[in-house]
Amino acid sequence: MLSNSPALPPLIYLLTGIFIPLAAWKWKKLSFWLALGATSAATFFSFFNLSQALSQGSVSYRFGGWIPPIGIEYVLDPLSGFVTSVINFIAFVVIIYAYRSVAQEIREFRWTPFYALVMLFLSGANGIIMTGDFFNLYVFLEIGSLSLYGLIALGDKKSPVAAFRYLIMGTVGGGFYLLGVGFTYLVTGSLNMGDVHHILFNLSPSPPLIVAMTLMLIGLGIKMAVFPLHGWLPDAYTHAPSAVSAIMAPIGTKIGAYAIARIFFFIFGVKLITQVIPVAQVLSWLSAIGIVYGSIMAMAQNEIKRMLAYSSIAQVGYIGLGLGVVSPYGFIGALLHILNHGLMKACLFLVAGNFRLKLGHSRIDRLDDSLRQSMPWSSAAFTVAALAMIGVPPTVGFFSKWYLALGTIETKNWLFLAVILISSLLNAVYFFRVIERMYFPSQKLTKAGKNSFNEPKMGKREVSFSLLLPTLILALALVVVGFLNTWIVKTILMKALPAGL
Amino acid sequence: MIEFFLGHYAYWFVLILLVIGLYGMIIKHNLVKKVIGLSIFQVAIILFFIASSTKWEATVPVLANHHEKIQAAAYINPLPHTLMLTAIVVGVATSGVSFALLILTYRRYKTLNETELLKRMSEEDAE
Amino acid sequence: MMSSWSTYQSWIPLLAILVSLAAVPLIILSSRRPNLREFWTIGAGVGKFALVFSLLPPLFQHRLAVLNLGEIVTGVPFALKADAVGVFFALIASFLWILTSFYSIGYVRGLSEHKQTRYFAYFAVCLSSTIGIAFSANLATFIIFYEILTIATYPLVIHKETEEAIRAGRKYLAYTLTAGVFLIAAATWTYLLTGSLDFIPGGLLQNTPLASQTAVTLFVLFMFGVGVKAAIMPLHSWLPTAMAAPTPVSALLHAVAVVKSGVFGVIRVSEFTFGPQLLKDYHLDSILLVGASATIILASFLALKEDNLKRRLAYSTVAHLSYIVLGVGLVSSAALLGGMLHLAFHATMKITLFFCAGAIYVHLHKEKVSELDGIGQAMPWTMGAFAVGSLGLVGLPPVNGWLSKWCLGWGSVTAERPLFLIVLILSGLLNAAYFFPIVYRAFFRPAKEKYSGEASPLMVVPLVITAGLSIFFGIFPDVGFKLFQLAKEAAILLFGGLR
Amino acid sequence: MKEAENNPIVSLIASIVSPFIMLFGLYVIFHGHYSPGGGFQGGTLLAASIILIRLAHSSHTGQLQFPAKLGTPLGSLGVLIYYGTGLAALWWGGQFLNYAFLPLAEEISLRRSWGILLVEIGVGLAVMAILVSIFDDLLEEEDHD
Repeated sequence: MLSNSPALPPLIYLLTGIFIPLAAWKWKKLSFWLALGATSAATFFSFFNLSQALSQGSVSYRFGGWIPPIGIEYVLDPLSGFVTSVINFIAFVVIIYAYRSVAQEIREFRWTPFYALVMLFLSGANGIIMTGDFFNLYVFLEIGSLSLYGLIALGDKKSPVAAFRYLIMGTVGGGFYLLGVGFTYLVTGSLNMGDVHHILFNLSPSPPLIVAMTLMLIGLGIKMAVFPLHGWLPDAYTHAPSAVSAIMAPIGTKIGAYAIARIFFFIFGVKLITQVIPVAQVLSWLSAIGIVYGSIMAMAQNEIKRMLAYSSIAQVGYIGLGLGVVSPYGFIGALLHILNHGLMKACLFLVAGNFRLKLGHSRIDRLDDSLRQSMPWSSAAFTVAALAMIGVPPTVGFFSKWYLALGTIETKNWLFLAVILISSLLNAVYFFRVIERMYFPSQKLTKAGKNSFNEPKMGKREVSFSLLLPTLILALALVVVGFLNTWIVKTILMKALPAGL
Repeated sequence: MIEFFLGHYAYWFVLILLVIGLYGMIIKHNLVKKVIGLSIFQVAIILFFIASSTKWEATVPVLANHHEKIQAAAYINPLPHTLMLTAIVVGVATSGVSFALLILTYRRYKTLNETELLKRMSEEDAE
Repeated sequence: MMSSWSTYQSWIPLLAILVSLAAVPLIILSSRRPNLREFWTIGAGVGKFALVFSLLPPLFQHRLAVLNLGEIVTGVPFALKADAVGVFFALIASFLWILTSFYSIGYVRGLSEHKQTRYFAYFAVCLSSTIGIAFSANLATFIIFYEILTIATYPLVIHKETEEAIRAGRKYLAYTLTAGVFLIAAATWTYLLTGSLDFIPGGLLQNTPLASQTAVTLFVLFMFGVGVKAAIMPLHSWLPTAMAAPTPVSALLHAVAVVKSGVFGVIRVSEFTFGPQLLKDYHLDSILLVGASATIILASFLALKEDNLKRRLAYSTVAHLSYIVLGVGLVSSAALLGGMLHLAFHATMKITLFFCAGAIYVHLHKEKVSELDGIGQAMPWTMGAFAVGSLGLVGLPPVNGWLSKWCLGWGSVTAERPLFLIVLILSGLLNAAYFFPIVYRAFFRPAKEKYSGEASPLMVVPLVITAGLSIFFGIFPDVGFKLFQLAKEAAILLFGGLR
Repeated sequence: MKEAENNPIVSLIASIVSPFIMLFGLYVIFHGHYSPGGGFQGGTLLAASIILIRLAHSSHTGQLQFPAKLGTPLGSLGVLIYYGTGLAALWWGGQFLNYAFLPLAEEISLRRSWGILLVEIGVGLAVMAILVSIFDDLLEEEDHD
């Protein structure tokens, strides 16, 4: 049974995803517990996988017993083990949060679809990460995306429109990726990633290959929300239910980033993407623009979730930039940021969800300093996560910044260094805007005497424990992972570097 | 040069279809027409794969009797076909989800025209 | 000479950092019982000082306490080292914290400030990170504490929560966070150049071949990083604005802990990362010297025209911080000795002045220089202490300021740069010009209204103590903390002798 | 959906054709593992036959034939059959979906053949149920919002 562990996380999610509608035929509450069980089991197995990959090196799992390149292969190596562990852990924490949040935000007859879709989404995400087959990746991409469209549409009144917009862009992205796969297949005659890598090694680059790489970059770039392809993201994040935003923001774009890292750095190879076709340069420039654009747009927002959405565009840019500079430190920084940003954004979206549940809104201009009294823990979690976003040690953000800075200096990309560092200042601008609102009395209100009415007692309106627990776990993780970063980098990420860096 | 174009005529048709699909998605204001554009786009990709698998003087890859010796050149490549079977299913699912979303949208805003929809959404914001 | 130094493992530096951090939860938990809460603060202060003090005897036997706690980022350990410079700084900060704590109690209770718990808690965090800065053995550790200090000071700056305070907080963050970013860029670059970030006497970079442009760029990056907290012009303007903070905060943090951390950073970067030789080779010293001299003169003029007492003191702080930078920039052992002494002595003097300003504010609610007529009769102790501090900053014996200035002047002569002696003298005159009128007003102008007595003893006693210390150190610089000897050790360590 | 006037010709033809389509669908499913065909195609045909009845007759008749609320559970069940086959292979010591490990027959090739048939049945069921329920959902008049 344990020899099957590489395939288990996606399979567990798939099973739960299809079992939930059957089980919930009679017992509605069961869907939550099934989802919780599935995420915890998947988290366990992905950690187990990670330790396997670290001790034994890369493991290949053959579906149906067919030998690759004929059959579909799952590849477990430190990189895929790391990313699955990250997303399953975050999913596990967010699912705890979903219990109450979904009960309050989503109408009862949609609870079962919610959990089923989350499971399918996670199955897609895990599948994308584990698979070693180009077409299989497409299928999982679509499984994940289609469930995500459904999940987004569970949100507020505008959510179907946001979901529809995402659907159009996402499907075009998937289509471009599929076309890219087609061209790769024309060139190499294989769909197995490892096989393609070996075949390409002996092939001189040809126009179809260039077309294939371009199409794949566009397709996956849409999923990752790289700068000019990010249009779907702000609306989708804003209008989705809190739990969905919190699960989509840390996982959704990261799997796009992972797919880009996997396909371009491991399969096409570093030499091809730097010397033959400037994929890496394009990625890094777009990411740099995206960082600045996302940060500036985030400053202009008046709604926390929307602000976080634009901030996500910027943060995904960090990952793209780290990959694009093509240096070991940059790559490590990008991978570490997948973990770090996942934790930060999940935490921030959970807090935004807490605000929505308790205050009925998450608009910055309507927050006031009563929050520090009424929701002390949520506010504190927000502050910790905001500090992490700014990159204050000892939270995780500092270390992302550190490795990314090392990466850019290593390759003498001074402009990118400036972009990364300036962006952390821009982060400070828009996060401190919220923190000021949350902690300090608004002068206008005080003057008008509005603020003087009875201040709520400490923690009086704090959300219930099952909402608070995941928020605090993530906030704590931001600091703990900060202290563990060297360990993570040394034991995991150093082994996950592609050849040729 | 002309040979190159004529020799790949199927791909040019695919390209035209792709562009039509993208055009529909970008230009059309009616959301249903966008979905139609999306479907055309997906069909173009499917056709691309199918076109890539064809050969002259080859037949469907069904073996009447698996004891005879297999001549790979005599059959067209079955792999793209099976892949496209999956892609078709994905396409169906996408259309299903998109229509469901459109129905939800229509119920809430009573329109499927993009400009009108945006107008109503911003009116709602203003309230 | 360097071989005569040995190291030993010790947890004391870490404990010294953690003791005030450990007090934070206690302070928060006892928020409803002010006496208990303040007991924790003072207890932590005394404990911290005792721990730092216990590092002194081994240090004089040339034994360094070091602690290595695994890597904080790859290739760089989280390491603490209590060397002469670090202990020197830590001694001052932790000792003055005790006095400031007493003073704070008087201050916040006198004004019945809101959110006193938050105030004391963040104060403790600030002190922890200051000691961390002092004991950091490499740049990465240094940056971590430096950034924590940045963030922990913010709630203190905006403590009043008025529009002005919040704006000051924004300005403060804008300056210091930007500085942090420069520091990270510089540190990562250094790491890639050398593969290490350790503070090494003589300079980490001294054996690395550097292009002249690289060296200058790197140094400028570093100076932007540490120069903001050191308030070198043109990076100083957050400091006067930050005077919106409560006076004890201004006194300890904006005259001692935070700004001195910046100056301390200048010392660490110049002497331990680049090293004296590199400073000379690439003419980096002139960057420091020009910046410092310009700051000294300009800030003094700005102080001259400032009517708000605390802001005047702030500009004076800006000027005096650059004395220390000047001491570093002169690249001579005597000048460094002078700079380090000034780091300590300016602290005792300036904290006295701030304490006085705070006492006047709490007791009489006066903030402006022009309102101080005749208060000397009502508050003789306070204004007496003020006079002592002023004398010291001008550089007149027997207050300790003269000693550090003397060493600085000596250093500028031995470094064959007598021009800076003139800067020092001119600045002394300007100091007199902006401090003596205050003393004159207080004692020799008739009072405009009737004042009643002294401020609360909780405030007066600390300020008298600091004033007394200023005189005491001026006469016996080596008694008690052996400050002079410590600074001498540091100078000898870095330059191989005192000349 | 508005009840259209029932055109007797349409409903009659539909009633006659529908069973044949269904039969053909079943044929395609059951031949899928060794000749062209399979679960997707067969399932689509099954769904077509059901949808034909829904279009041609009153929705009441359609519901009698295949209640809308059965859609999701049947779909899940179909995927579960597929999944269960894979899981069974895993249980008997092979990889997921490795039919050679299913104890259905002696000969390996027969085992594979049976395994694929099981999978195709599952897929056919799922595709049919899902397509019909997409159709039902799109026509659903009740506004839940």
